[in-house]
Amino acid sequence: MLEIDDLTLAYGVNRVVRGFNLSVDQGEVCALLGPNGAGKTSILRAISGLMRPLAGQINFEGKSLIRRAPDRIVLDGIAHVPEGRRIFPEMSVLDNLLVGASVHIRERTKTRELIERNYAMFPILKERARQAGGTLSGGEQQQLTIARGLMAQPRLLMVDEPTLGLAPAIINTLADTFRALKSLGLTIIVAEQNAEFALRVADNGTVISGGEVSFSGTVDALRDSERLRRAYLGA
Amino acid sequence: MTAFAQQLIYGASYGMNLAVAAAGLALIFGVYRVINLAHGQLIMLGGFVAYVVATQLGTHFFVGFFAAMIVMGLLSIVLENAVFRFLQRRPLTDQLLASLGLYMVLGTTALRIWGDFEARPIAMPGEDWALTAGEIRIDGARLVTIAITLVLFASLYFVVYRTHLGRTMRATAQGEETAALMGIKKRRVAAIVFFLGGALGGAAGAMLGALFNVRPDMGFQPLLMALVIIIFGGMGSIAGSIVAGLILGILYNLTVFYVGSKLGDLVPFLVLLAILMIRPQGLFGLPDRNA
Amino acid sequence: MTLLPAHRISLRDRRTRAVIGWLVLLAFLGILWAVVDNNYHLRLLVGAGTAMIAVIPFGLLMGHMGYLAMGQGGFVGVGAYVVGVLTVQQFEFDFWAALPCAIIITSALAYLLSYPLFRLRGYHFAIGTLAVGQLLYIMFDSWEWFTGGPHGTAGIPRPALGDYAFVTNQRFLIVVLFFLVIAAFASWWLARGHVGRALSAIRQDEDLAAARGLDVFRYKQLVFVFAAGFAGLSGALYASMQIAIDPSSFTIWSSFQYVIYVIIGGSGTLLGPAIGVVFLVVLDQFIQDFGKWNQIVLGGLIVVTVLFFRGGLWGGANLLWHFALESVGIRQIVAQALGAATRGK
Amino acid sequence: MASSFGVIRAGLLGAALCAGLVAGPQLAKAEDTFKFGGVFTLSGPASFLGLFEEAAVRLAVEQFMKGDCIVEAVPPQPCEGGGLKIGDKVIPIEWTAYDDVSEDKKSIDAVIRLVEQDEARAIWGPRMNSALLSAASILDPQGIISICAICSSPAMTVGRKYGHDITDTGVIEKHGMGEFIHETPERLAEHGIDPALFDGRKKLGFIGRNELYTVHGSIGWQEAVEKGGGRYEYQHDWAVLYPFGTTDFAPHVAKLAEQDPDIVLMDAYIFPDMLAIMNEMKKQGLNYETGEIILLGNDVLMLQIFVDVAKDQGINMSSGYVWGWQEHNPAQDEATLARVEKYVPIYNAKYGDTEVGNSSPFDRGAYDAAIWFLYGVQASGDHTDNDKIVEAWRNLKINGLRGPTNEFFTRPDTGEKTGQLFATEYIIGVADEKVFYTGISYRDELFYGPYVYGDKLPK
Repeated sequence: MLEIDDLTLAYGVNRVVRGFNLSVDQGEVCALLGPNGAGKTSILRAISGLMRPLAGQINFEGKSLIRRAPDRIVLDGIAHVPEGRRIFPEMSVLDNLLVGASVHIRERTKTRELIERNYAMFPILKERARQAGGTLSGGEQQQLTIARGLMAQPRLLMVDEPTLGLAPAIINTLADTFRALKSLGLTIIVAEQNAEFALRVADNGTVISGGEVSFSGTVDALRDSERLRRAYLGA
Repeated sequence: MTAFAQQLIYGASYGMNLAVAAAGLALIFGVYRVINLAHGQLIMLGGFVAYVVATQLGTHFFVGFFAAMIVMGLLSIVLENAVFRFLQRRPLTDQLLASLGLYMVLGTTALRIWGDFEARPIAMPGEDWALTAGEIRIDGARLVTIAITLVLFASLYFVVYRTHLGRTMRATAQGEETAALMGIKKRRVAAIVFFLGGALGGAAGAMLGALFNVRPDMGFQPLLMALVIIIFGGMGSIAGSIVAGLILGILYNLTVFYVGSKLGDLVPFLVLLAILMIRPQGLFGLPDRNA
Repeated sequence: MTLLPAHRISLRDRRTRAVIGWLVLLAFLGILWAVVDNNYHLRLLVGAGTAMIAVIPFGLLMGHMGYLAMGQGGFVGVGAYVVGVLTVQQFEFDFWAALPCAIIITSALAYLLSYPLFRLRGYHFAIGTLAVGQLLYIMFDSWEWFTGGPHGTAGIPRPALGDYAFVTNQRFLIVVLFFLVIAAFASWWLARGHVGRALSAIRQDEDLAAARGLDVFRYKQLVFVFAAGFAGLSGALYASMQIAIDPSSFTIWSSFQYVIYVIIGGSGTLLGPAIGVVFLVVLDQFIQDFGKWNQIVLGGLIVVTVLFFRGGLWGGANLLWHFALESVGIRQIVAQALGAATRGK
Repeated sequence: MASSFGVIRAGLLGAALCAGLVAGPQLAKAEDTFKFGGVFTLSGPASFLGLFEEAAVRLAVEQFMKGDCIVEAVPPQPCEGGGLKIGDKVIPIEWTAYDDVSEDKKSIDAVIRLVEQDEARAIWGPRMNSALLSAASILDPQGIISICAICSSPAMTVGRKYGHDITDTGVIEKHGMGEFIHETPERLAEHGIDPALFDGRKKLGFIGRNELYTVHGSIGWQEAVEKGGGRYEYQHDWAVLYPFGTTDFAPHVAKLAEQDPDIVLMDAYIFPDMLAIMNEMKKQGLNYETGEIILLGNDVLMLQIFVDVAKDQGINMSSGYVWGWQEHNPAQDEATLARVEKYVPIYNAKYGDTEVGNSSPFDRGAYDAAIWFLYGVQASGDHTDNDKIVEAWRNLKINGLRGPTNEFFTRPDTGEKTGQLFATEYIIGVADEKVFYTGISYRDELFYGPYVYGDKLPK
């Protein structure tokens, strides 16, 4: 579904990702693992069009995403939930969700259905619908960003550091959410520092360190891997 | 007491006009984070468009008024495309200076086209009647501009807070990159915001021109006052614009009347400094995220 | 303290280029002083030098520190009026006695204003200073008992040393160049070392600088007062140059003028603003031929400079120089030419 | 090697800048010409006051060079073409004018440029009031004649040997109106004005833009009232002076109305300002259409074109309560009319289609003054000696387009000749939407306001 070949990313002359390859199949949950600064976020930004690659190919369902504007990529079916829970703090929860549906806002019934589905999946958002986004708790905000990503009705959902700064109990709920999303047939890429969480929700994992892939394989293989540990400790 | 009340009314009326001028500036700043000094000349050119359409072509005031809004909206889009889009990630000095350059270019062009000696009236509804209550009078024309202002602000409020367009604008203001990830087209939002900002400038120009005649230097004082208003009301706050506009207009009038005719600008600028010291984010603003 | 350590003399080095640029500029002014006998051109030089005295230190505030002040004309006005009032009306001070007063009063005013103003940043600071400039203008215009109001103040003397009176433009230019060298040197001295690093840290990320223990406010205050003091000096010289002053020279537009000098010349350097002054003074002579369109030329120039020449004229010159050095062909041609010239000897 | 680069670069930069600075526009040095320069506001907000003036002075120089002068001098002066007839020689006149872009600073620069680069011996302008003092302090020590035809400040002439103001000052105009409001009922009746016009009127008001012209105007108004001996009340402090850029005049007019004046002098000369003030006055009970107040004004108020523009905006000036003055006698004698008829087509053919526009009393005044000055230079017999020029010019009278025998004014209190060009002021009214001459005029009654500066410029 998503094929990345030999991707190189740079800020100015500073190359943050070198020769990165990734292949994600339909319905799969793929974890990008690596320490802070490994280049995970840059890869997600490149996929969603926020960053232009220096070299390499990104194909989604056979179409190249290179030089495609972010809003077109959303329309193509990729939603990117950015790190740091970037909700729109002064807008209500409902408005946040509606902004997420920008690409098909004219189709009112569809939007309404999506909102109802989100409310069903995240009941707290329904309770807080009229509240300003900035007043939600950390876990609620993370739910909101994921729900907002789902509003675009993506086939591929990319979530950046969902567990950052969340309490363990909330992380558990989040893991349930991911399993629920997977059961709906959604393809997911989750970029995580928290390997434990990633291994719980993902099918396959790719470990990045220093901008390069250091390991790639199934979660089970990953779990036993020395390399994972080394990637973290050695970085 | 009557005199005081009368000054309150005059000040409120002038303040409403200034609020419209400031709202355009505030809107563009709120979403796009640029203070556009050329806005002063959009106000002036708006007055001239209204004059050409309403007076020279002999149409109704409102035809000229809407023409001013549309033409200035379009001109504002042109300025965004030609200049401001290249300055988005640049220091504010560059943005301010570029807009100052535009101010000079537009101002001189208008002066060359229209000269500055003639009086250019625009006939407007309500010119020949007034409400009186005892000693106090409210001119019809001023009432009309107050009504227009209220309609403009209500529409602006509706657009920004009740439509999806407004939602995308607010989203862009609160997180430009995140908004792009929602599929919002940045260029389109910029165009709309600049159109609305320019149109509000044009509307302010048409109203000021109709009340007090159109002239090439008519953009300067409203621009200064609008700068004060957007700081006072909170940068980028629309509700702040109208409240601050009212307060500023009233303060200006009371200063002239009670302190001295030469000192009209004194109290507004003193108040501005005081506000900046006590509450830099303004009456309604959140702390400035950009600076 | 040397301007340039020997090992650093290289044309690829920014500092070498800046020193050469300064020497050229000062030599240029000196040569003009000696060769120009047209009084009008001398007067333009005096005006340019006077403006530079205010602009170079102002460049530290605006370029190095990244704080846009839009009320500098007000400080220049304070300096001018202090000299105007002290030398003319009741007091009849000597110019040399009034000059330090102008500097001290302007600096003191800036010192007091720095407390409220530096609670602000970015646009807020810009508009706060704009308000200060406008309030000062209103003061010049309405305190008739002190400033003469719209009448202004006339008969301000030009300075003298003993019997040598700096009355002609050529003589007055000596005074201006003297203070210009002081302004430039003081700015250079301030911009090097820890103050320069602090300013650059403030420009890049003020919060980070503060978090790392930098006393951000003190540095900002220092530069603000420094710039205002030289603005006062510049105003004092301006008053003496003009003989008569009135409020219209210290409006918002005069404040904008200083900002324009810095940007056109190249902000973030000391030489850039000075070049901006020279360029605009010369340009002004030429665009007078555009008659009524000259404001359009100037406005357009500002827009184009901001859009395309981010370092202003000085930045552009450096860029050209860089390309010239990097381009092998040109280097060879120059080297051959120089070789031929040396052999010729 | 490295330092060679520096030298080359230094040389190139220096040469380029030198070339730039020195190659500024320069005039060829011709030995025997009379160099005459001008500073006018040709662009910017006040350009309407400069365009026609520059046009008229330039026309005067051209006519002088052609030998086709329209104004006559007493005693007669030759106007033979080719320039000034000095002794046996004919000295060409070299005219250079600069635009001050409505900026005081620029106008000073232009004055210096004229003096120091163009070596002008006489300078027309600047008009900008606040630039006058600076200009005076530059010109006077060098003995350069300075002339202004629509200046407003005694600073142009008081205590200045070479300064000449031609008729129009903020102070002196107010003396004209001051004379008018003190007229006896008999004299009013004699000229067809309601004798009760000023009955029961006591308090005077004043409104104008905050600038030197108006400040002086207000001072002159107070002087005129004091001269009248207590019939009216006015204090300079009462003046309502609105700042530049004022858009909404309501609070300023309200302040004026608060003083409850019986007579208001509006000292403004910019149409949009005047119209806004007049509209607002009507609304706020200072109604000059019904006789609530009497509105007095300057020559701009009394332009037919203004009366027409005001009518378009619903203002009726024909009520008999609006009065002003002009220097230009609307009921001219035949000789003057013949000159006007000759002059106007020439002026209109030259400027009518340009932004300068057709002839008005203003350019006629400037033309008069310019021709008069050139006759003065010629009469001196030595165009290089400004003392002689001033002496000769001051003893010359002209029969101009504005009226016969203009001359320099003598202060009644000291008998000393000042640089004020004397021209009679004519009281004008409006009836049936047309301005008309009342037949009342003032001449010796006008005198300088010595109270502004005393006898010298402020030191």
